Amino acid sequence: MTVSVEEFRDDVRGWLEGNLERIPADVPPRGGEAVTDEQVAASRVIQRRIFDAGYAGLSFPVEYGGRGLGVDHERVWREEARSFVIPTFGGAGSVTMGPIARSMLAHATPDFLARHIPKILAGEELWCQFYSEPAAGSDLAGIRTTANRDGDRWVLNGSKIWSTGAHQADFAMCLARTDWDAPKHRGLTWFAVSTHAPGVDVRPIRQINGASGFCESFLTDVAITDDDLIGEVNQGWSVAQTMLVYERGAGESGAQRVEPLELAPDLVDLARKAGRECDPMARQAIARAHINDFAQYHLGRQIAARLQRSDTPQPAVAAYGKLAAGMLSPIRARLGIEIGGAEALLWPKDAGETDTEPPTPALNYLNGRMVSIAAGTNEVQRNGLGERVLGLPREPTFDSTKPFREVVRDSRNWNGRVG
Amino acid sequence: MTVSVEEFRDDVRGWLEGNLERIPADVPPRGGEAVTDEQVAASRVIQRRIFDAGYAGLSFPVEYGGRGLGVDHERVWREEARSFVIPTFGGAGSVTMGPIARSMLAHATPDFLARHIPKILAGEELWCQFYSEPAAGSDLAGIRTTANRDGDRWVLNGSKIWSTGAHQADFAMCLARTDWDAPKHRGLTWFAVSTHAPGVDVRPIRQINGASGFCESFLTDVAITDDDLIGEVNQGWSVAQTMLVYERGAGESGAQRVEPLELAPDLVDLARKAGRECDPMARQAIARAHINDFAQYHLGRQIAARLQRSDTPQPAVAAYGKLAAGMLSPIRARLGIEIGGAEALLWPKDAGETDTEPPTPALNYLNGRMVSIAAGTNEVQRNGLGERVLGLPREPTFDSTKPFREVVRDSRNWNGRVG
Amino acid sequence: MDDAITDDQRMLLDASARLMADTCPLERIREKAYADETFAVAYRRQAADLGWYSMLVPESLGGGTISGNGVLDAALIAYQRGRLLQPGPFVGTNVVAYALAIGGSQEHHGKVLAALMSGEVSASWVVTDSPGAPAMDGVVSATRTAAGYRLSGDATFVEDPGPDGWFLITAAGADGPGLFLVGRDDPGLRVEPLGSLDITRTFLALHLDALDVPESSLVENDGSAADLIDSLLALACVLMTAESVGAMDHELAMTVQYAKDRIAFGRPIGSFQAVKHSLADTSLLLEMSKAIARAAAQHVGDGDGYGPQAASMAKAFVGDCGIDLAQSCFQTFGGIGFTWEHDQHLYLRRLTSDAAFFGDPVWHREHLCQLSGI
Amino acid sequence: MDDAITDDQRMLLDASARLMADTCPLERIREKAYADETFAVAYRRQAADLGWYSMLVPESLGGGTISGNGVLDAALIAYQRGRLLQPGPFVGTNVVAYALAIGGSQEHHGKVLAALMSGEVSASWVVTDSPGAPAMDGVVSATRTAAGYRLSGDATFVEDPGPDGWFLITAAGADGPGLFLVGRDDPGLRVEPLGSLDITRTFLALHLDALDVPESSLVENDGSAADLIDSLLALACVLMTAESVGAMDHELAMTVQYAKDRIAFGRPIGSFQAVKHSLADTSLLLEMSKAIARAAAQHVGDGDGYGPQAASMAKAFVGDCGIDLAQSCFQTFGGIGFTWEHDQHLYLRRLTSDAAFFGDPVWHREHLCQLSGI
Repeated sequence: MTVSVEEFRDDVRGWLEGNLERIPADVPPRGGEAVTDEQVAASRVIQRRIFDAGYAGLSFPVEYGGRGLGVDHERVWREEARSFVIPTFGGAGSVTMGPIARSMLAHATPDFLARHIPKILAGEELWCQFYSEPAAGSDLAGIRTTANRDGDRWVLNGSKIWSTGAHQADFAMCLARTDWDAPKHRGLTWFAVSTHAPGVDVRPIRQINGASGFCESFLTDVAITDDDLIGEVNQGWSVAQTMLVYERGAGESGAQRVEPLELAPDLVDLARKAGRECDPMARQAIARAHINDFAQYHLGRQIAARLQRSDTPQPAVAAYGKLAAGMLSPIRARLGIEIGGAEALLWPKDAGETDTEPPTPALNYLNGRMVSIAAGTNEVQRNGLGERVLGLPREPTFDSTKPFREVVRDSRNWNGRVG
Repeated sequence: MTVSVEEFRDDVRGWLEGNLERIPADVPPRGGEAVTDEQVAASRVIQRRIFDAGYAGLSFPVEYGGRGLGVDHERVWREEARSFVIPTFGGAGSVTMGPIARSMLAHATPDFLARHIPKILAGEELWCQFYSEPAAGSDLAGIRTTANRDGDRWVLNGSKIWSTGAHQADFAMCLARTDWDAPKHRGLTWFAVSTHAPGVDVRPIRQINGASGFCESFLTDVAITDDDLIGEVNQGWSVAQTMLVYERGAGESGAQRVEPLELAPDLVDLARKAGRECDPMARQAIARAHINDFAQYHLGRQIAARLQRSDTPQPAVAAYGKLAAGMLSPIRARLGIEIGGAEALLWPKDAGETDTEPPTPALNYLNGRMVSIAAGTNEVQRNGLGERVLGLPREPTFDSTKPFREVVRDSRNWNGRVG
Repeated sequence: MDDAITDDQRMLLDASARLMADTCPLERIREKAYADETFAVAYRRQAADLGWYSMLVPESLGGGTISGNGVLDAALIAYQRGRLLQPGPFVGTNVVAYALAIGGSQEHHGKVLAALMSGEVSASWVVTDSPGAPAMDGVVSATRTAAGYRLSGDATFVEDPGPDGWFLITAAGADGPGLFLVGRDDPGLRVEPLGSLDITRTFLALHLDALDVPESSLVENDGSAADLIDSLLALACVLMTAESVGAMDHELAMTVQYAKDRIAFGRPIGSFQAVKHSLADTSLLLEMSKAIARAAAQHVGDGDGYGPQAASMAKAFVGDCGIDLAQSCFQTFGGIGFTWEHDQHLYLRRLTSDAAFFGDPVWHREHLCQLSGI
Repeated sequence: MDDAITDDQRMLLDASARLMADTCPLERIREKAYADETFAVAYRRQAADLGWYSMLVPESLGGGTISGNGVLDAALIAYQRGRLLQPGPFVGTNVVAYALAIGGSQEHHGKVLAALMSGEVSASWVVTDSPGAPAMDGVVSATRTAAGYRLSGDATFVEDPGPDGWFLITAAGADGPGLFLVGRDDPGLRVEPLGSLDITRTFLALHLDALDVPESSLVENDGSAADLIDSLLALACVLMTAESVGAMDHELAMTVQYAKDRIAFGRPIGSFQAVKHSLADTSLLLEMSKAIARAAAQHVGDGDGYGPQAASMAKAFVGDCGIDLAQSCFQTFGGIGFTWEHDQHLYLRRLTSDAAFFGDPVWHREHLCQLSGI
């Protein structure tokens, strides 16, 4: 039973008006992804209400509690819900609804999905990724966390880092090496792990901006079963490929969700505060920022459309959106600092700000490289674009065919001489 | 017998005043390296006069017709001679006096030097390099021109490209492969070849700016002897290392020879013509260009001083100067176009300019990448700096140990998989 | 840029591509074949048959779009043109045709617009003073005379419409700017051929020394010329930008192919990260340029009020990216790119000139600020 | 930057480096140890013994250089300080010491200059208004009163000299700018502590609401304050630039080491061209920064008339390069660089702040044009 986009808009409007609160006009939108535990708890309540009304998981299958609608309906919801108080689960929320839920849908068993997806949509289960490791950052497949078979159980050991919102998550989707004698990409497997299970120790990381949106986790003899498998044993890399597409926001990552028409309002505001709105250099900088925003938004739209027209996941094409964000985010942050000058670098202490929690332009500046590094550095995106989109000849690889055990050993004796 | 710098300055002044003509005040200095055959002929006469008076080859050994003085004396000569009509042999002149003569001094036999250096200093012999090849550009050691032993002769076959001023040169210093079964760098040898020898065909290349300062040459069964060897057989790569230092102008390449104190006069002039000298953006561009010029000059001075303090040739350190020039030259050329606008992109046809010979800003723009590419691209410089100055781990090499014959074969089947 | 288009648009583009490849490939551009008027007219007539000069003209005047958004249709043609650096004022002709359709008299429609649409003649919009900024208030001055107007002043960066061509001249009058249609062969007009970095187009300077033109040469005389000029600039920017994006697309493709074929150090150079990453970045610039060019065409064509902003944004963004791309491709080609015989310099020259034509990126960024009310 | 120096200069730098490593390494910076006045005074006294605050003061007043070029000597110390992001207004103290030596009264010499040179107290030069440009004509206003002057206005980007410290305030009077020496503890002065991106220094805003100062607070009262202010700016720029270059040097060294040690894809990451070439480019920025910083110190120290230009050039160049370098090193560190515990953010913060302190690159480029007469 499909509902037209316009009909749907009317439904949404009516329901929102009657069931959610409007955002008070005087609350400024706040950057950053960190949310408090109280916010998470309150959000679970609102999410439940949305779920019960049938507006959660609009594009998720009906059998798992979703509505089975398309991206147009999702956009309508976003547009209409913008001025209402909707759930904010912070980073964990985006990760749960994006890469995690999407790759589960593609790879997990129906039984697994029936157990978890409805609870995710209802706000009962918040997830995080146990993916990156201290020694496996850009080298995503260089996972050293190990899952050993022990009777009918698996036993996990290792450490994970950069798990967004793990301290507020209920479960983690965890990548582990299940075969050290296979080549690197062929010995990996994904598991669901409760963050409250014995042997799981989750610690927030203090970031350079003073916030703690990410965690480091230590896994010591954590026991799980085959029911917790997501995808098949040793096929973890193909799950990761799906995940990657959604990590990169299907081409829209980092870009604004609504066409940016107003000239970089944050920077215009900053220029006014700095008395520079008539300064030709500041005006150039403002225009540059807005033009980049606009171009990035439309790149995202074009890439998303291209991905939608294609049948198979194309993480390499999605890399355009990721790389654009990774290139432009630090530029925009720096333009802010340059436009603002002392206005951005210094701030009144009595406004309740501390050294470690600076106001927006400085905060953006410190966070500017986040998208250039996290979830695949700019360099990794460039390799992918070069090889898989432009079809350029491969980089020589030293870790693709031999057992991963040997890769680790040989990397310590690098001399570069091949022939 | 040393002469103090100040005493020397007096000598030079007196001699210049009495023997060379002053440059008429209304002749603007002209960019580009191309000189006419007539200019070359006239320059030979002046050079002879300078040689006879003892001012040629100031830093060359006395036994080969030089003066055995230092760089300070050379600087004095440059400063004093600036306003006089001195020889202009174009590109071939710089190459002859720089990389060619310097690497001969370091590697050729005394007999060879006695035969050639005095003639070089006297303006009788103009040289060029037969070095780059169509298939050996950045990959300088990838030489395919072959010298085969034939009795007591060597027979050369192959083709060379980008030989500066070869059409006006008397001799070429030619790199050839003398052993195809040795690793790439160990089978190369340098020879002196007369450009008028049978089998040598030199053709000017038409460049994108319409000029023809470089040549392509074809060598067909060109016969030479052991007397023409420069350095030892199969030791050509160590000669090339010396040459490279002087190719890069001992750190000063591309930078101005005198400290640039005046604010980018060419760009100020262009901005005035374009009515933009009060335009804040144009002023920023002008200042940027001048600051870069100034920084580049002082980098050159620092690098040159560092090289002088060192005992061994350090082509890797000299790469700083080359890379700076390669980075800044296109930027400066583009600033010119941006400052000038239509003033730089368009010009009156009746001023005798044709499409293929544009005025200075456009000419500079077309030539802007010359130093970014010629004599080692920016990329090659970065590799050198990264590995030999910063000490970073080597790039994997596929052409360093196996016979060059196999390198050529294997390159056609690249798949990148090593381990 | 032609990623998601209708079947009709695809047919138009394919036919246009065939026309260009057959009639005016790069060898013809190098020979300046278009300077020969017989060649030029024949080429334009074939192009006109495909609708190249009709997309911005309403059906009632003999024009018509393919998709309903004539600006997007024209931009797609411009994009194809750019790929092979096609000569002639396609942008100018379309912009002037639009101006005449909107603001011209019946005489203009009958005498000039029809000839533009049929490819008989070309036209250029004259709006640029030295050093190259659009003079939206008028590039020359217009004063009232008994029989019409007297135009005085100089203009530059005018693409040559060729014999019998037309200029639409933006002039500053007492009550604001106006647009005047003047024949290239008007004896009172001094037309000065210019040398140019871009050797794929032919540019002129115009010198108007008290040129008397009749009342009838005025286009859009109901006082709203300033709005029309804003629209013309937006159109010119969208079409110029689309041409640049086409040139960028073709040049990058040539460069990627070279990086696959060229061997150094025992490997194809495209296997080196230095080359691969540079090409990936360049490819991103291209994709963003396509996206913004298309978005601008859409906004301008939709007439949703955001056209002027979007067009200036696209012009500024693509202006910079075009030069970045050409410079970066040049670096990848290395030495071979310095030879006259190699095509890269034709693209470098064109893209560099395109960036300044109808206003350089700096001008458009400032213009954007003004349009946005700061 | 300390490539070719005299043996005496080498000894000074080595002793300074030891002092900093022993007394105030990065862990102390993170703890804000310098905010403790006991720590600060002890640190400054040891530094003063090495001559940190005496290089710009003539021997007749108790100062003295190491090499004959006191500006170069002070710049070399600044360079060493920058490597470990040392706290405290070294630049301000030296600049104010110079101003007092040149233009101060005997009372200034006895009461303040001696205390600055001995490390007893620090000083800051107050010349910056919001949003951060040097106000060469005066950042506050000065009007004559019966007993002296009345100063009014606000200033920002003032490094905190700590208790008992001094401000040299640039004020606009009826006859041009003047310089006034005011104690940090003057009860009429409102001193506002600021939060700052740079957490290695402490910055203040000053609010002067009709602050009455005695005649004796005026420094350089013979009417040539404008020239002196030009000199102070040149000195401040040279010393700030040298501090930045030191920070750049140290940060790049950390990054290169990381690129050698960190393994990914079975190789050290420094073996990838993407990382290697970025570091090579960054290393070039550093070498050029060293060269221009040294050249500026030389020109300013030689007093050859080119000092103000050279200083503004160095400030502009190194300002941009410092941020470029920090950003590029951050990218090489990747994830680890986001952690509070890693040192890279301290360098990023400091270099970003340095770029704007005493005028950002845009301001100095415009200033250069003005100094050059266009």
